[in-house]
Amino acid sequence: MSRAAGEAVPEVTAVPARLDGGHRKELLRQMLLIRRFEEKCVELYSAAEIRGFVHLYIGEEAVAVGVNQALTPDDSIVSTYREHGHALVRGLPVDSVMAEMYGKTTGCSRGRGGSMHLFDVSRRFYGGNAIVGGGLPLAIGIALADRMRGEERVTACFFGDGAVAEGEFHECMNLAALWDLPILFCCENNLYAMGTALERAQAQTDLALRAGTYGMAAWPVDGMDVIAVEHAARNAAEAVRAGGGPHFLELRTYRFRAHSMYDPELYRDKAEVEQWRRRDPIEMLVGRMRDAGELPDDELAAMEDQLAGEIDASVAAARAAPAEPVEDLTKFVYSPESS
Amino acid sequence: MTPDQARQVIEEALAQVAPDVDIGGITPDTDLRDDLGLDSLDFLRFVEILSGRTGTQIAEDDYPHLATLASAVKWLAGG
Amino acid sequence: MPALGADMDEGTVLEWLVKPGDEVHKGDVIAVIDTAKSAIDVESFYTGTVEQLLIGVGQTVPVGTVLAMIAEPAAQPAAQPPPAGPVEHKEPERPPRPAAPPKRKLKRVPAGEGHPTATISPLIRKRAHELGVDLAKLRGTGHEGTVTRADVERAAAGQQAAALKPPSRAPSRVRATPRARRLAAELGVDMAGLTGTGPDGSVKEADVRRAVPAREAAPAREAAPAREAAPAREAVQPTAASAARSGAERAQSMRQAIGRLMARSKREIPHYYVGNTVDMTRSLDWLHERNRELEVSERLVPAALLLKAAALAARQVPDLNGYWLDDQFSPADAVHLGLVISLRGGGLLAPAIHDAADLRLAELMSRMRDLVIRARAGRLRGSELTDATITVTNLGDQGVESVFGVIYPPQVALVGFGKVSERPVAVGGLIGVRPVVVTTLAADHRASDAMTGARYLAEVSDLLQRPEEL
Amino acid sequence: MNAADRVKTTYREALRAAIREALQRDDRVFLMGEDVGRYGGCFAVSLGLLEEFGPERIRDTPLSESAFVGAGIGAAMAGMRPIVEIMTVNFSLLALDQIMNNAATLLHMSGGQCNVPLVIRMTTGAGRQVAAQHSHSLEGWYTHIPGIKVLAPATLEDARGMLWTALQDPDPVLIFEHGSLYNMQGTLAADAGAVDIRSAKVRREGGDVSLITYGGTLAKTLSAAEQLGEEGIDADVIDLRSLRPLDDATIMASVAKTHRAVIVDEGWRTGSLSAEVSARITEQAFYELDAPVARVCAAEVPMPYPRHLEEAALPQPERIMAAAREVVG
Repeated sequence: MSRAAGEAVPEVTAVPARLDGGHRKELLRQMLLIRRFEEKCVELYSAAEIRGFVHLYIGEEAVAVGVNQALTPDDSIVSTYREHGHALVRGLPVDSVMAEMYGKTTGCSRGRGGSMHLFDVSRRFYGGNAIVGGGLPLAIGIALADRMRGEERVTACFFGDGAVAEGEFHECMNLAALWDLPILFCCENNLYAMGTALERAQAQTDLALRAGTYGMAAWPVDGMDVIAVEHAARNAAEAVRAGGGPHFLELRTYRFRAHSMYDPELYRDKAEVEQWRRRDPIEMLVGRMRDAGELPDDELAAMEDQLAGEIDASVAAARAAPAEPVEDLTKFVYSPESS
Repeated sequence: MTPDQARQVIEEALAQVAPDVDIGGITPDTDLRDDLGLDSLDFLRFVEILSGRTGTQIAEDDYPHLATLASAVKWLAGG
Repeated sequence: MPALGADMDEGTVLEWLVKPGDEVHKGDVIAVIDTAKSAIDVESFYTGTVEQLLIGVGQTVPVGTVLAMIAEPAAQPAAQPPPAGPVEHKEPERPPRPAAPPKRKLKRVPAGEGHPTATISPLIRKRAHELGVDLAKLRGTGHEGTVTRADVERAAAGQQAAALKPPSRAPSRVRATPRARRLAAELGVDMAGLTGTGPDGSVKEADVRRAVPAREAAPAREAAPAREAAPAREAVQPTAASAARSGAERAQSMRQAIGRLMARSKREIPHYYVGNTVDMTRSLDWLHERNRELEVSERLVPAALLLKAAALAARQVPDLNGYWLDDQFSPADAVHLGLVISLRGGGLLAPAIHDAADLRLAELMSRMRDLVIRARAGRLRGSELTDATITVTNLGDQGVESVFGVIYPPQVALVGFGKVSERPVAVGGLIGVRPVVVTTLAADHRASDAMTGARYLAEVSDLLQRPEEL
Repeated sequence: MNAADRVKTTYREALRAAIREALQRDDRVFLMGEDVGRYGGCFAVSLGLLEEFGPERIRDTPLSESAFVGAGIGAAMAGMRPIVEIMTVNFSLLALDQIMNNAATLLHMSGGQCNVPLVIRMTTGAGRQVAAQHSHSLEGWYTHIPGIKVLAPATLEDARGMLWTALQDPDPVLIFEHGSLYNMQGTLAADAGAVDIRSAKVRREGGDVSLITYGGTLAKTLSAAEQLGEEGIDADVIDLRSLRPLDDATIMASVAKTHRAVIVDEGWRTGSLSAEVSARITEQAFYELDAPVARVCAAEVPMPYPRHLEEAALPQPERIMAAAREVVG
């Protein structure tokens, strides 16, 4: 389904969203899991228990949760360094992600990768990547492998608006469209590449329109509304899985906290942040569910307690978990059975 | 030589021999050898500097006069 | 003080937004902290009432410092109000920064003096074993006393290599390739006399082979590259190179280096101890008399006599003067007397006075003074730190009567001198008061027996009765 | 045609035979690169493969080195055995981020989960007056990176045999083919097949000096050795074959035999592979040396266009012989 450049991109509503309450409760639980996990990370980082660079997803939860609903266990995910949300909803155990933040051997990458390099090949979660745009070619390759083996699988590739400025973005969009690859590009447009606002980096800021010029279906989506995200993701994923070629979702969202852990945030003013906070994806869903009488307060409180307990347990486990013995320093540079 | 001059010469000599010692903190009856940790070589150098500065011959028998700051000042000034 | 970034070590409190008594909730911004990057709002991770602000505005404190105390809400009996800011629990011990291990100073090639070690390489020890030659009785003719394959072969063939005088320490360093240097050592060729045909007259393999007299110089082609067995001898102290680090750091790493060496010594060396009280009357009287006419700068201290006696006695009792290596005792030819010097900031060094037994007292005295000054200024040469063949520790000035020390591996003996003290002594049946010094010896029972140790102390005592001969 | 028979062939044909054999034996294998399909390969290595194996397994790519090298890595992660051809080492700089930060690092970052069984082939070296931007010899850079292996086939046997062994390796392997070798003619055993990719080889026995080299400079080194032989200098010629990991044992055994070493490397002298080999010789065979280690490298200049200047810049037999005479002295 190619699209002439410049033609306005309609919001797609073909496939109806699932409207039952139980499903929405699960969406809420997943978003709360991400948020509480990352709030605990802030606390632990301030206490210098976890170190390095930690990039928070708070505010963008609807994107990870919504897109993930459209994927099956056979699909693959390639993410970026802002990946806690993607990993947790994909099913990486909270303990294994927290242990990785502590650099312990029980971490999902044995403590070797840290916050920016979470891996779980058993769940086809092909990790974070700290090079902006660095993951896109990998996703192309995975989709190519699926296509060559006739697998009806989708590779979801997450990246930010910053990656759009990298040459690799252009190369990969072209290659995906040229080779008709089963890949779902998920551009998390949170309006800022670290300290550079979108309009100060891109001549054309309508990224969905940009994607369309590569001859692939491209839709803008309200990245703060988890129901809208799920709806768009389902439509795109089904099309990709059915051989409709690559699809591109521009998920318009916003991060409530700094680029990484703490930065002066001089690049945006507090009023803008407040304005976006009024469309907090979690509070919007809670409001909608309360109006529909689907969310008694005690149930929400129970959900919060369960999550807090799970997260605190993961911290205790991570603290107690063993560190990698120094003798293993050079392991995993080459494979043991390599010639 | 006035007592003040004597004290000044002694303190300079001590500073040279034991650079890390807080010269100001020395009280008149501090035992220069034990309290400042001067071993026999340090003490010999201390005597050497003093006799060089004051031009007086200091025999081994006079060493006891140099036991403390007060006695040393008295002996040098009185000498 | 929260860690607000990967590269932040400390922060400054710019502003407190709360005061004691205020209610705060988890997530409230309670302070503004200034970091290298910028001012950042800091939130509280706790709900409760502010009890006390510990760090005032304008103060700069390291990450992890407790900034304020918040009492938890009354509902929970607050055993100890958790402070605001970072979680108040034991600061995760950052592993103490590993002090740089003292650089292992290889005796073999100290900078500037490329001559091989005075010890014996395993290859030659094996050869000696094959030929049934007793290395202990062999004088090495290689550079600086190294025992060479030729020495072993000659000894085995019965002729004693009388002809070749052991080369004195080569005045300047001979420019030779490593290959030539090793071959010369093995073939017992003294390179000092050779004119090299290599670049700038440097000595090459061919030059060495040409210099080997009479014998058919079949170039022995070794198949495998035989690495020279360099008996790594641990220098007592990190070299001056570590001087650049802060004083405290250096003292701490020096303490660790000494600790490791002493622990190894105690672990590996079966020490035995002997002691002896020496009458110092003759020596002190002689010394006092001698110093009377001398300028201050030429005067001697009693320690000079003790050291000279210790050195001469070591020459008389060679079993205590040398090294324990590869499960064998190798006697040293010269007596390089190690002198334990305590540094002002703590820690100690035991540099060697080379050929102490051959020095006149005045010379020994000036060597001592020079060594102490340079040790305390950190300007000792590498060889001085590792050449000692027997060490003396003199705690007389520190006012103790006797000291039984710990041997510095790989040496096999440590001599101890206490202070000169007046003691009632029976002389010819009559009680008299005499100045005495307690001399001690700690020795390695693998290399010698207490009987040898006793003979040594007796020798020291005897020498001190004839000070004029020292 | 029994085993003893030998077949006349060229380095290029040996490479093609290796690729064809891999495609036939393992359906996970596919070739991807610029103009490898319809054009038949920039150096005609893959001529005829598109017709035999089809566009799915002989994939022409747009000029997007980072994307298609990254795609090769991704496909390898997902279980394929891709052969990615980067036209020349000069254009590999555009894919260095994917090679370094992904291919070489994924296994470690993922705590051992992500293997990258990928082979990347690229042409290297100078000598055809193609001037500064097309004449680089940067193998030394890649040998700096832990996590990948680096090979330099200099003979027909290695051109024919290294690829299959490299494809079995679970970690990324880079194969550098010197541009001057493609037309090299010679004979090859009819049943020639996979060879080991771990050891160096002594290409000529000698006892007076070790000439250590690889890839495009092996031929020049061997001709220098022949002429030195006539002057009574017996040269031991070592072909490194594996540039990472280096086969220290073979190098040191030769130096222990000859006590003199000359390293010939087309890279620029500063920070080159020859610098690493020289450092290892002084670390491991210091007491065998009867002369300083000598190196014959490219002049430190962007490759000039004129033939006489290019020849002056590159290692040549005359310079190798001069260095040998110097160390033998």
